[in-house]
Amino acid sequence: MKKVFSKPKCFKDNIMHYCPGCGHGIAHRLVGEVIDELDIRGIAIGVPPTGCAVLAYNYIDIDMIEAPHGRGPAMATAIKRVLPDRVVFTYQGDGDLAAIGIAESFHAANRGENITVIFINNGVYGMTGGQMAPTTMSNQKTTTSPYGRDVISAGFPIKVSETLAALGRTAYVERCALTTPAGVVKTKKAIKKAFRYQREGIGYSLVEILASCPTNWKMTPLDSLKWMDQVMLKEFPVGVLKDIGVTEKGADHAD
Amino acid sequence: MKKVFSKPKCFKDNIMHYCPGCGHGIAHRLVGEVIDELDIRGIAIGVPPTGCAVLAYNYIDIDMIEAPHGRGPAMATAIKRVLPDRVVFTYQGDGDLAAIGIAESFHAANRGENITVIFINNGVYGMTGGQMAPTTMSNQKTTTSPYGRDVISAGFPIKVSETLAALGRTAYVERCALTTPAGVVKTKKAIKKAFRYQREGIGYSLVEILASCPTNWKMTPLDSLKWMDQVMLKEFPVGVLKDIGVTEKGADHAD
Amino acid sequence: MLIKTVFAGFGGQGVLMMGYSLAHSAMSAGFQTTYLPTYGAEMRGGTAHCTVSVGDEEIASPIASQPENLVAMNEPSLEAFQNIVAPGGTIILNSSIIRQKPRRKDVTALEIPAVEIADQIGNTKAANIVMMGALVKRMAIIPPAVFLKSIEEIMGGKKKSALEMNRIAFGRGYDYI
Amino acid sequence: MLIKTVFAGFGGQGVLMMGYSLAHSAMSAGFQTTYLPTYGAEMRGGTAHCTVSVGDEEIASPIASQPENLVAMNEPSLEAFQNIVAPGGTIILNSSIIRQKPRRKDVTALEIPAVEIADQIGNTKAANIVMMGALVKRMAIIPPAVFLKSIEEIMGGKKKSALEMNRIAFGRGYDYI
Amino acid sequence: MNKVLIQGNNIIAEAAIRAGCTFYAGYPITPQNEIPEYMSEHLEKRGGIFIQAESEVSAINMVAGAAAAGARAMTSSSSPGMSLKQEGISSMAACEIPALIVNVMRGGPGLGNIRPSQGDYFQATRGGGHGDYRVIVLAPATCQEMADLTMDAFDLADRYRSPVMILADGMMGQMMEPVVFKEPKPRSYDLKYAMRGAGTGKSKIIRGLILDPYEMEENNWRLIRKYACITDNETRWESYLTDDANYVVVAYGTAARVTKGAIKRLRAAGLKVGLFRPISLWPFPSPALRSLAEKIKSFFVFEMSAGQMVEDVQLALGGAADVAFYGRPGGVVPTPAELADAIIRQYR
Amino acid sequence: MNKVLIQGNNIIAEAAIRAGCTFYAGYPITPQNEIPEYMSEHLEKRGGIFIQAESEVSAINMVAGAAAAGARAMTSSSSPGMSLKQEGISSMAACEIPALIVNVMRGGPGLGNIRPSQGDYFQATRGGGHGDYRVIVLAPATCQEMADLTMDAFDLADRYRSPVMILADGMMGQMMEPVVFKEPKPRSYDLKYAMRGAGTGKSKIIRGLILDPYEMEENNWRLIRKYACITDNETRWESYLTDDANYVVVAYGTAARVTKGAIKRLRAAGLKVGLFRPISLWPFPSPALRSLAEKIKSFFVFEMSAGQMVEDVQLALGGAADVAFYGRPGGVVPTPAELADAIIRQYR
Amino acid sequence: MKGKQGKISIREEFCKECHFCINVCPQGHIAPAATFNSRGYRPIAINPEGKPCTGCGLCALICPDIVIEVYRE
Amino acid sequence: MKGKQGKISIREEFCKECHFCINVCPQGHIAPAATFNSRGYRPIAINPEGKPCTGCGLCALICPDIVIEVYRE
Ligand SMILES: Cc1ncc(C[n+]2csc(CCOP(=O)(O)OP(=O)(O)O)c2C)c(N)n1
Ligand SMILES: Cc1ncc(C[n+]2csc(CCOP(=O)(O)OP(=O)(O)O)c2C)c(N)n1
Ligand code: SF4
Ligand code: SF4
Ligand code: SF4
Ligand code: SF4
Ligand code: SF4
Ligand code: SF4
Ligand SMILES: [Mg+2]
Ligand SMILES: [Mg+2]
Repeated sequence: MKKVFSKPKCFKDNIMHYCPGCGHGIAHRLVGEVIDELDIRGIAIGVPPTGCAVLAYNYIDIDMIEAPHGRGPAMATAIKRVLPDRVVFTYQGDGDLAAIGIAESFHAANRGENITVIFINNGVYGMTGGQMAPTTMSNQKTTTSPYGRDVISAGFPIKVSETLAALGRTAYVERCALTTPAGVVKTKKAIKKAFRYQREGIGYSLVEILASCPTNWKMTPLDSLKWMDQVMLKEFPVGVLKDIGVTEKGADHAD
Repeated sequence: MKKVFSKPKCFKDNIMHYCPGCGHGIAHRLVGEVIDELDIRGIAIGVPPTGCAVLAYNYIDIDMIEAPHGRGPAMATAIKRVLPDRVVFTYQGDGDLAAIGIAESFHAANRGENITVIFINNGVYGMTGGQMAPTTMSNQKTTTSPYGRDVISAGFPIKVSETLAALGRTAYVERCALTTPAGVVKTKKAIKKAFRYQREGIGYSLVEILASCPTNWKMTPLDSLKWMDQVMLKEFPVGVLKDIGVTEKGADHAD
Repeated sequence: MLIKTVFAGFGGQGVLMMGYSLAHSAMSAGFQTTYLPTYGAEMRGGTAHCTVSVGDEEIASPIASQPENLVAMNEPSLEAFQNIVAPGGTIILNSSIIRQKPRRKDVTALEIPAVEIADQIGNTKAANIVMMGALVKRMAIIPPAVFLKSIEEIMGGKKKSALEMNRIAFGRGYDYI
Repeated sequence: MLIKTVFAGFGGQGVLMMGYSLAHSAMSAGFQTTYLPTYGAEMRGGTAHCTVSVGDEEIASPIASQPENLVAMNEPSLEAFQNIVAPGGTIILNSSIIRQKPRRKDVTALEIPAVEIADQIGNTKAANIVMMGALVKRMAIIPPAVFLKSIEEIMGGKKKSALEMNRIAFGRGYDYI
Repeated sequence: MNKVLIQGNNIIAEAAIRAGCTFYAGYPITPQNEIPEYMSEHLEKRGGIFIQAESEVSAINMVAGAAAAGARAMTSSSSPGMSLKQEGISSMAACEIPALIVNVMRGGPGLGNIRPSQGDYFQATRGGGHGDYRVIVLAPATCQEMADLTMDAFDLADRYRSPVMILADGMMGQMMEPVVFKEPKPRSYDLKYAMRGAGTGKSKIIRGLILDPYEMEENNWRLIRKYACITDNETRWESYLTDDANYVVVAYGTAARVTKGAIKRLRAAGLKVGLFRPISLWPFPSPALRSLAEKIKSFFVFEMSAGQMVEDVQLALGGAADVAFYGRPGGVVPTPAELADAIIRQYR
Repeated sequence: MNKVLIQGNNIIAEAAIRAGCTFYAGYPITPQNEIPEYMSEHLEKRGGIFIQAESEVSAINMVAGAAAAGARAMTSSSSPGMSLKQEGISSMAACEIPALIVNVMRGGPGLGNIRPSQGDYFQATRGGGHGDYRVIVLAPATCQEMADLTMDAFDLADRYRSPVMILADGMMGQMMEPVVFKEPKPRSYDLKYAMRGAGTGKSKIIRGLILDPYEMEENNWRLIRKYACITDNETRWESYLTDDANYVVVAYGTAARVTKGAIKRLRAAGLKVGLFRPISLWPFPSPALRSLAEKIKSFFVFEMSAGQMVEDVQLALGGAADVAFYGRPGGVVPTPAELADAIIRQYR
Repeated sequence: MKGKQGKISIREEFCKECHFCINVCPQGHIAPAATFNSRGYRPIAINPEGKPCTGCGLCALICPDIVIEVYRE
Repeated sequence: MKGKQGKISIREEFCKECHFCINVCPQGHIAPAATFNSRGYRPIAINPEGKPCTGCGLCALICPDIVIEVYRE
């Protein structure tokens, strides 16, 4: 029988440090698979965040530079401008992108930098122990919202993708979820499209990926998938929020 | 004959330091008139920006605390939470609010802080000598866009009001322009409504005021009013972007 | 007198709870004590550990350079810490999970099949309390009653049955050695 | 030899241009020179001023503590700076705008109706060049030709007529005293 | 006076609430997360305001706003986050806004790690922000001091209308020791500077902007005089076994704890070593150290850094005694034995 | 070799472009606006990239990214903006990313004013950011030095893979003097650390995160050794009329210019005064200063601040000579006459 | 406000010569003064050729520097 | 993939016992192992009671830790 599935070629052989059932593991693998399939390992430059994924370079074997918390888009902007023919992406958590990094995210998107943002939304600050994130669900209990997120004082969960999709120069924004094998496949397609758009110069792309954080949700991995399905996806509906590629240059030949 | 128009009671008697034809002068006066009319001089707390209006406290005779560049909404958030029965407002330029301060502005709005933001949009960094602002028109020449704002590298002018109006907990967002006496009257109404909403606890309000900066636009005062009318208002249409007050508590009794 | 004990295992084995209960009971028993947990990313996936110092005078460093005791809940923990145990010290290991034997020959190794024991009494999660039973007996400075009192305080509002369960688990461990 | 000159007026009177042209021509004439403008908010609305130092050896501070010359374009400027002028120094003032006379009696005051003169030659904006004519003559260390050459360089691509206009304005100022 | 066994970070939060802190704004960062977490659970219940800010930059400015409005306010962070607060701290010092700022230091520079470190001494004592200013910096070495100094910090902040910093490290923040919370001083300070609306009276202005340089200079000298007064009155230190000592180790915080352990060993080995422990890092207890130098000629500075406080020691001693240095940067806490060896190597 | 009369800020920008700077990111702030303005007009025309960042925080991280990608990159700001860059600078030092950072200082603390000041000396030389790190700091005193040191800064940044700072002030940034631009050194450094995509080779990682404290410590010591090597090789200073001097003023940048004026007056009045002008503030030229102390016993430190460099002078002299201080904080530039008087008051 | 009678008073020192008021006055009641104020600006003055002031207040509304006080019957 | 034949190989040491795979396997082909791996997790193993593997790959798709390699005819 032939091997139909195994570790991406561009992956190192380390056991990932993520918790059992953590969405980062799947997201990493998908980025790796897309890098393999587009054969861009040699020209890909990744900017991992300050967050649980800070060690992404231990797994994906490409050039990577760590960004101070939230500043990935500023770094990626500069790297891409200096090296326009490389594929430059940030990989950011929701705290990193939507809280401390919202200014850099908002302005890189508004400038329409030709970069790709892989946005892992798990609704909490994972690395630091599950504090409330801008994306935390209303009434969700976290270590800094022990009585549940009070929307009156903390506001509603922020829909970054909607905000950025509304900006003039963003090209492609899609929200996906890693709850089912089908969702995983969709997510991979989105990442692939985003990278392809970047190579084709279509412009700024962001793929928001709803991902599990069983540890900080204080759930079993399986329960966390259920919870995502029942709660998180209601607040953050998956789907394409913007895609100028389909029209422009008819570039949407996502397989 | 009786005096029908003169300096607001809450104004000091200093000659304002603004350039001839500067929009800040009118905006200051309107804030003063509203403070007089709502009789809130004693409970108003203003947070002037780092910008040409940094010296607002030399003209409006109320408690004021200067904010580091862009941080007004963070300060106002805290002041209002500590003193919920005061009327707390920030007065911010477009560089202050939309560039360095976009994170504080975005998050204070998303939390739905019950504060008022007076947002003076003159499309440039006035105080520092007319550099490009996030709100600078496409192709507009400034001291840091000497060949005109290149939207390909700097993006389109940012419509902050639209972005913040889209957030769940903002209550009232209106854009006005100080180009004609009628516009001045409209602007005053908007400021008055914003302050009234705050007092009624309806929530976060922002009044964007398109204002002239003849000095940095390198125009005569009169030409700058023309330019606003012909160019700026096309990009930034005036009008109410959001108003939950009219429905909620039918609070819109703006005179 | 200064006794340092390192507790180590993977997240979810209640390692930090073991340490806290020892420090708390030491305080109740009138000793000086410090408790130092691991914190941050390391707890994720990997192994968690904490150090408890119990002494009768001011404790300088809460860190265990040469702990008298090691309580190891899984193999990586045994690997990581067995070498730093003081000569003549004690390694109490969770033999349900740890198949290998300690390399150190100059220490006493007590193998407690904690998971099996806990399973027997119908609560796998109580394996850490079983281990505490063995440790408290071995240390022989904290009265079992004081320790159980601390557990109660710590668990606060927990319902009787749970407390009873701990009492039993502790007893099993205590009697096992 | 070290001569410091302060130029002051309100924004739009070409004050900084006056200073720059002096410094530039001083450089061309082979002197050491520094130019220090006011900058930032102060220029707004209020008065602008700049200081030019011309000397034959290294210039320590570009700031004018006791300038030999003051070129005052409006009353606030005269107010602001007349007191710091060195005894025996010179105040050249734009008498078209400045109605009062300098308080200082120990300095030479040269009143130039610069705006009127400029108006006469049909270019109010050239008032500052008129003043430069008077200053350069008074300083008597920079050849008029060198100064006019500098003006040309500074204005770069400006069309002949404009240059000619300056030539005339400079001449009027030069001949006025 | 009942003892409780709680963690350093929680102690700071609890002590702050007891001291009347009614406003906390902060942003998560290890190893100080338990402070915001504790505040989120307890502060509002006890009448205060908790805000998880969108960033450290926002947090420090929220604290400035709350304190300017008259509240006892605080923020906390760790090294990278503290760097982001520097503009705000400089601004608060300029505006003379009293507040508590906690830095639970971790290994740096950059992202570094989350282990205990003392690499931010320069930043804390020399003003990581711009301009001539100082903040009072207190360095606890025990959980009991975490409680006591937190309460004192609020009092000092009010007394001098100045930001006050607690400079701890990951170990102090994470460890537990039994503590007893003392009764805090009541807040008995004139708050007439506070922004609370002008009422019918004169309006108040809080600002750091002073465009005229001579006015600004006057204001700076006024601040400098305030700092001088703080220097005269607020230095704190502990001397431990220095009376009969031939050598004195200078160390603060966690490093001082380790030193006590080393001293036990060294004295057992017959080496007469003592400890001088600065508790106030700014103002640095120079006079006390200087007077020690009358009989002690060898000082040994130990820091969990590559050497920062050692400069203050040298400045204090001004050549009056020789100064050796042992540093462990990057998040390493050496054992008492390691330190003892280093000291022996130095003096044998 | 033709002389041009241009302004200090423009000189920095022009010199940078000539030195091969191909990336600039910055945010407006007085008194350095002419740098981004000049860059926006000239850099792209000459093949580089100009970005007006949304903030100083973003700007410093853009520069880090561009430099990590192999470009000669720079940013510039003034005091408050520099405070916001501290996390980024600490991170760049940790990641060993070479770049030029310009601080055109203004009056502080806080918003302060836009007048020339030297209040950020501590921040520049002690690492306003967190952790043990240093950046090379160069302080020009003439427009010619603004040009020369800017070019040298890029070379030093590459040689030591470190951020390098030009510490100027509002007067240096705003004044004009005739300058001649020298031929810059060609960039002849190994850039194999640069992030340019792994190609078919090994992938590269640039990071400051080192979770294991012992590894982190090792890395820190490696950096410290690098700093030691810089200290041995890169100190710069000027001695002016010190040979026959009884008193030596220590001053840098604008303060040193004023001092030269004062010295002329003092010598005219028969007082033999000289000037020691540190050009590299870090590394501080301690050995040179120390050796001066063999014959000169009275040093007079003058800063446009309340006293910051004076600590480095004291540390360098270690009690070998006495040190007087004269400071003018808050944006004041005293006249040579004022300074001369202060010196006379001190020594008559 | 047809036929209404009004008048304005001018705080010359505050005027910065932007001419917003002149531009909006329906009566052509205001015009640049002949002389400068001490800050170097030519303030406004009543325009001898203008029609009488109606006290409509438009000039005051648009004036950035609160130069004009308006009176009306 | 009806009737298709497949098989999987398991990298026990990588498995973290999240059971995502068990949850999605249409064949019930996988189950928790009886023993722990050295990192303290019970990895997955082939389920003796399960139906044969079809090589559909669903388990591998959802596995966060790249534990499973899938083979198919
Ligand atoms: C300036 C700064 N502030 C705070 C932190 C602490 N910190 C590290 S990761 C993180 C947030 C992680 O949450 P998120 O971005 O959602 O990523 P996740 O771990 O959930 O994937 C924080 C607050 C830091 N390292 N630096
Ligand atoms: C941290 C910081 N960065 C930059 C500056 C410089 N600065 C002062 S005001 C200003 C922007 C002013 O523009 P805007 O906010 O639009 O206000 P305006 O003057 O146009 O009314 C800038 C960049 C500063 N003071 N502090
Ligand atoms: S904490 Fe959450 S996000 Fe971080 S590794 Fe664990 S599960 Fe994943
Ligand atoms: S610069 Fe522009 S904004 Fe500032 S005062 Fe002048 S006109 Fe107004
Ligand atoms: S009030 Fe009306 S009529 Fe009178 S001057 Fe003003 S604008 Fe003209
Ligand atoms: S609008 Fe006001 S400032 Fe402008 S010209 Fe008229 S009176 Fe003067
Ligand atoms: S490949 Fe399909 S059938 Fe085989 S084990 Fe995986 S999920 Fe089950
Ligand atoms: S999904 Fe992967 S990690 Fe989870 S249990 Fe299955 S094999 Fe193990
Ligand atoms: Mg997250
Ligand atoms: Mg503006």
